[in-house]
Amino acid sequence: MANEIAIRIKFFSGIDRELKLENYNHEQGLAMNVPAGKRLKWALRTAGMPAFSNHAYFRSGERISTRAKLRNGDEVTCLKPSGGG
Amino acid sequence: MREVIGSNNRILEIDLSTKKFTVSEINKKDRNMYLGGKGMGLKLLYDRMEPGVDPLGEDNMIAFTMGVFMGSGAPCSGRFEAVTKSPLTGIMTCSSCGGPFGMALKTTGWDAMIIRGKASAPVYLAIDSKGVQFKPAKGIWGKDMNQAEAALLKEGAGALVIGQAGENLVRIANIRSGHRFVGRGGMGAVLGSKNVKGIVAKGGEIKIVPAKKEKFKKIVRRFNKYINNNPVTSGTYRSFGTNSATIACNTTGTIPVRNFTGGSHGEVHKISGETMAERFKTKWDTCKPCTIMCGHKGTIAGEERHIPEYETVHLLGSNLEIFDPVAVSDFNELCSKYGMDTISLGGILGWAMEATEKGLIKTSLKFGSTEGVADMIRDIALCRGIGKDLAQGSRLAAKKYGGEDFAMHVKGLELPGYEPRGAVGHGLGYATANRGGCHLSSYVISIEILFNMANPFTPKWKHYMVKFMENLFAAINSLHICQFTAYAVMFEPFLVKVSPFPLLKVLMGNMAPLAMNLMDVSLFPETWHAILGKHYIPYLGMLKFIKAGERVHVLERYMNTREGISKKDDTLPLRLLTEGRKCDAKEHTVPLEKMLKKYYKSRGYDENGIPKKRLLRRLGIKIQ
Amino acid sequence: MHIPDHYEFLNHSKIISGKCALETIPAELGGYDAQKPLVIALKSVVERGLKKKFIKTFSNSMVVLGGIYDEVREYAGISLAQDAAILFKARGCDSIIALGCGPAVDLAKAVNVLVSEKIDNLSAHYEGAAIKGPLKPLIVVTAGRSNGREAANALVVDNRELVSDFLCPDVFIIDPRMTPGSCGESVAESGATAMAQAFAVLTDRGINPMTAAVAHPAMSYLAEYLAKGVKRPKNRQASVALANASVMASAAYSNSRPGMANLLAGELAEATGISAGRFERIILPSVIAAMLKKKAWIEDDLYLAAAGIDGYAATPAGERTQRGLEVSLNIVGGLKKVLPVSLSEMKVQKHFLEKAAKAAAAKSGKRFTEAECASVLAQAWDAAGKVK
Amino acid sequence: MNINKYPEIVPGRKFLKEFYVGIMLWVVGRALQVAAKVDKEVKAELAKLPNNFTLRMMVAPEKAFPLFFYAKLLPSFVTDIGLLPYGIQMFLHKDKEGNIKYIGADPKGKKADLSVIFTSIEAAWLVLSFQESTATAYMHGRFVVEGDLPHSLTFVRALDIVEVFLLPKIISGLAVKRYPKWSEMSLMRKFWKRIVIYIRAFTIG
Repeated sequence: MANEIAIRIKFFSGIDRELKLENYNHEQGLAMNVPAGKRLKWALRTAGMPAFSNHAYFRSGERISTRAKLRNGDEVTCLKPSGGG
Repeated sequence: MREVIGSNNRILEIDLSTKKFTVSEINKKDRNMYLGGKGMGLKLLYDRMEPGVDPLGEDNMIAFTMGVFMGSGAPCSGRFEAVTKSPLTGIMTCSSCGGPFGMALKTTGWDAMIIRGKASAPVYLAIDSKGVQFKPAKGIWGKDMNQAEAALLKEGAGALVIGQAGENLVRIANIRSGHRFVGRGGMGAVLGSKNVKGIVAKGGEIKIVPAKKEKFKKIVRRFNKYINNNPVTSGTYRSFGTNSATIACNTTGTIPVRNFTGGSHGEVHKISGETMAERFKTKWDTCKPCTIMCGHKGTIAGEERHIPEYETVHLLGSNLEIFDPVAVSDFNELCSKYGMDTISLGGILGWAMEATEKGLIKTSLKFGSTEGVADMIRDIALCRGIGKDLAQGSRLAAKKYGGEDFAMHVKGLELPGYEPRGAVGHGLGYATANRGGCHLSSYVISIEILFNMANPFTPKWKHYMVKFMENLFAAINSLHICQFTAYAVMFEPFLVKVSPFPLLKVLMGNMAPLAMNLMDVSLFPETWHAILGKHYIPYLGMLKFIKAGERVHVLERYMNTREGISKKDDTLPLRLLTEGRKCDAKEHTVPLEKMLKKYYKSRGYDENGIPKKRLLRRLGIKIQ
Repeated sequence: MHIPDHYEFLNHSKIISGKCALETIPAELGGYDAQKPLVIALKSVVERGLKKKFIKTFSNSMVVLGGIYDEVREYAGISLAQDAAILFKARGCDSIIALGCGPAVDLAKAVNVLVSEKIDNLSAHYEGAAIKGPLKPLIVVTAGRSNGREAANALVVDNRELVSDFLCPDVFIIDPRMTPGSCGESVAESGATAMAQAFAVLTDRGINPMTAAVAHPAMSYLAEYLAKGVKRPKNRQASVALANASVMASAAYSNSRPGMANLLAGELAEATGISAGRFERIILPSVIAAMLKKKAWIEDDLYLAAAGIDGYAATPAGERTQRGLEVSLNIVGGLKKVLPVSLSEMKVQKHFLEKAAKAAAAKSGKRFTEAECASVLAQAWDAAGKVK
Repeated sequence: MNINKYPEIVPGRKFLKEFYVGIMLWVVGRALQVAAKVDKEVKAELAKLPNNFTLRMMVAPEKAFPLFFYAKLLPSFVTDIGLLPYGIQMFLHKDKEGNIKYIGADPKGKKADLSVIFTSIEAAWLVLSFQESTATAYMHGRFVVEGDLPHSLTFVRALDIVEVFLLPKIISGLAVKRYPKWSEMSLMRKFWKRIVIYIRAFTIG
């Protein structure tokens, strides 16, 4: 399809383990092709994530919500909220 | 075993110069006003210590205080507080530690211990319920922490030791108990200056029983439920430790890179908690008792080691542009052997690297290279060569060699691993923290970045967040319970749990006082009341608890102002206030002046940052 | 007058003071064959809005400003100097103007060394390498708080001193548009520094005719204008007088030996991080009180400079030393309302005093002992040197 | 480091002052020319100057704005006259016969024997708006003299007399070193010469 954009989703905080992704590489992340105009929620559901509310999503240093529209070449970081110490 | 209901209330005061000790009691009024732990330690020193004494002199005192929670079986309560005048900053410093010594001292029958004077020859102190024995430390003086602790633990259940760094009066030396440390502010040097190599408490002589047993049990159950439900305390901390925040902070540009010139780096995932957990096959190794389980150990380079914490990883790793977890762990091990604070050490090494780059000093250190770092750590601990000057802390080193503009410290205490240009409220927290550049005084970055409840770049309401969290954390550190439980207690109660996140965000961003005061932290005071057998009045009890926290914080501030602290010291390193970073397009800096003014006003300080008399009177602090 | 066996005096700078002094900069630059200066400005001066006035004075001249580097705050560090040097090279500048006193001048001197010697940092010079030849022309426009080192043949960057006769600024511009202070406090601090320096020069046993001649008007100006300048920091006349006093005191002092007040204040400032001017204000009265008590002999010049010829002539020769000290005490006392008067009020930690006394005595070259220093500090602790 | 944060600054011009100073130089030049013809004292003073002598008064810098791009954009006849590329100047020439003549503001092809150079436009403004007398101004370094100093003193003395002629006492009192007494200069002579010089300066020269 012509209107397809390439995005990359990186999972941290053990989300990749929960999703049971095979051969997952932290550096590369999960490359996906999604139809243009879709939102992050759609992409995550396609990747197999059951629930979204407890996670945080970042796109180039900015926090986004699952309703954010995806753009071509986006790199979305997905992690669980955490504290340092 | 003797049973004690509530709390011992006994203070052991040790004078090393005369080798005598006295026993006194914590009076009830002080207990109600200052709770215990940090508050009690400060109050005891406030009554006993003159301002202006030399931190490494005979007149300085160091207090170890246990809270009410210790020994009662409350969750995450295995922590005690050490309070003294810091040789690194020249002002009061309080440090919390989760080692076994606290429990040992408490179950020996002491709630607090104050050490003053100076022993004529190296000694170690053996404490039992009757008092203290001064034993010559011939065999262990000069030994590293591992050996010294092993030797002392033969005589009791918990020990405090200093390493060679403490003996050599390195101003960033720490005190160790188990694999936990009384880290910041150079307390090891204070013990070293008193010729005390270690303190060992017999332990197991008494048993603490909560006064209202049934109620206490109920509360503990609720407490544990909160902790186990919270995604932070039960999820990420439990699986990856404190280092789990690395990726989140890197993504938002809040980790220190290259002596705080950058906020994120492409290779940080190599030292993140996730990577370490996978690579080193980690398992739990925590304070006792603990429900959160953030401490981990694993197999690194063929031996079992403690996994470096977040701050260690970032100050000794990304701040030096070293992204090799094994190297970071090596440095960490060296620190725990010689007894030095990893945060301050990282700050000093970062300064040294930049100073070398700028031609101010001559060392073999270089950003991004592990070469010479281990040797330099040894040199600092043993005060050899230029290490002798670096051992004075980055402030004094910069005074001697220059480079004060890139010495990353506040009031002399080196900054921890959060870069405030990505979270300005956290920057205000650094500037106003009583002991110097400290992230635990108020942890606003959790609101700004980790839970994303406020815009990290605006100064809006940040003064209030800082104030509220400072009060809360001062109170928590006086109970004394692990600060991480605050996540669970703040976010798990019903009201917060059911509110939709966007609503919370709007509330926090625009009406922070309302949002923060609606937060229900009553679990803390309820537990405290149940242990001591006091009647707890809902809500009012919580307000009283927060006010006690405010009292502790303001008392510490007031003690510091007597040592000369004022607005001029409530600042950040120049770099954070003036230079923009390459990693953010808008080149943010910290708008400190704006926030500071509002902060002083909301705190009740005058425009110079000195607590007003009215405030001290309101809080019941006696003006000396 | 006493003739020393041997003395040296170096003051390279031309001083242009008065109305429209700023407008002479293009002509002065022309004298050095320079057309494109880099301006190194104090942030505080720029924030006070003096930048616009400063730029305006260059209108209708051939001079193009290569850039105004206004990142200088309280601290002069090598990183700022390196940045400014990059700017200097990128713009093809050929001279430097320091706009403001204190750190701006130090930094300008450092940049001058970097660009003239074509080096990256000063490490070689810290280790003893000499500056080889004349540097680029350096013009200082005095404004803001002085640290008393502007006219000296030294620079202090990163708390390290570098001494070379080439480091003297070429021209000092004292213009009434630039000199008015922002607040009484900063005027008082520079005044206290100048006072301590002039006092040190005039009471030094190694005084020579040139230092005396230069310190004399500095002391006279301070006696007349310090109180006025502190009360009304925006007063042009007083501010010009004080700026002159500052430059002259600094020139004389750099050819003289430091006094006890300077040494002790320097040590305490280093230990606490508070500016030396404040400590000088506190310690100077105690030093004077100690001298009065000891009935130390000093040259009459002090009294002549401070009280003027009428008072001098009316006083019997034997009392002039005594009266000179008393008048100096009064001059410092004029700063009572703006600066703290005792070390305890400043909340200096007591254990610093001992170390400061020791270090100062060591640096004095056996002119005063540790006990003397300690007793002066003890007096300064609770402001025993009361003003009459 | 981002050097664009500290832009290069090309200072502006003070057009009003420039205009005023230009006019004043013209007036001074023309008035000297006329006074040398009509007044004995000035004539005697200027006679001390050697013949074939050129005097220049100008405001530094000599080349006004060669760096400025707009000088190149202007039509060539403007720059040829020397108005723009050269600073504000005035030339007086004493020819072989001893006649003083104002010869314009264009320095092209002229060699000055004596230059009086104001260090800046502000200095010229101070002197020519009579805020500082010539003597004070020289003390304050408002102008420098290139050439023979005695000749410049001659010139200054002549200038002082001319100023007395041209200006009312209240103003010229500020400008000259000492205002002449009645015995030195009668009222009759002063007012008559004032009228003559003004008329001739603006008309036939």
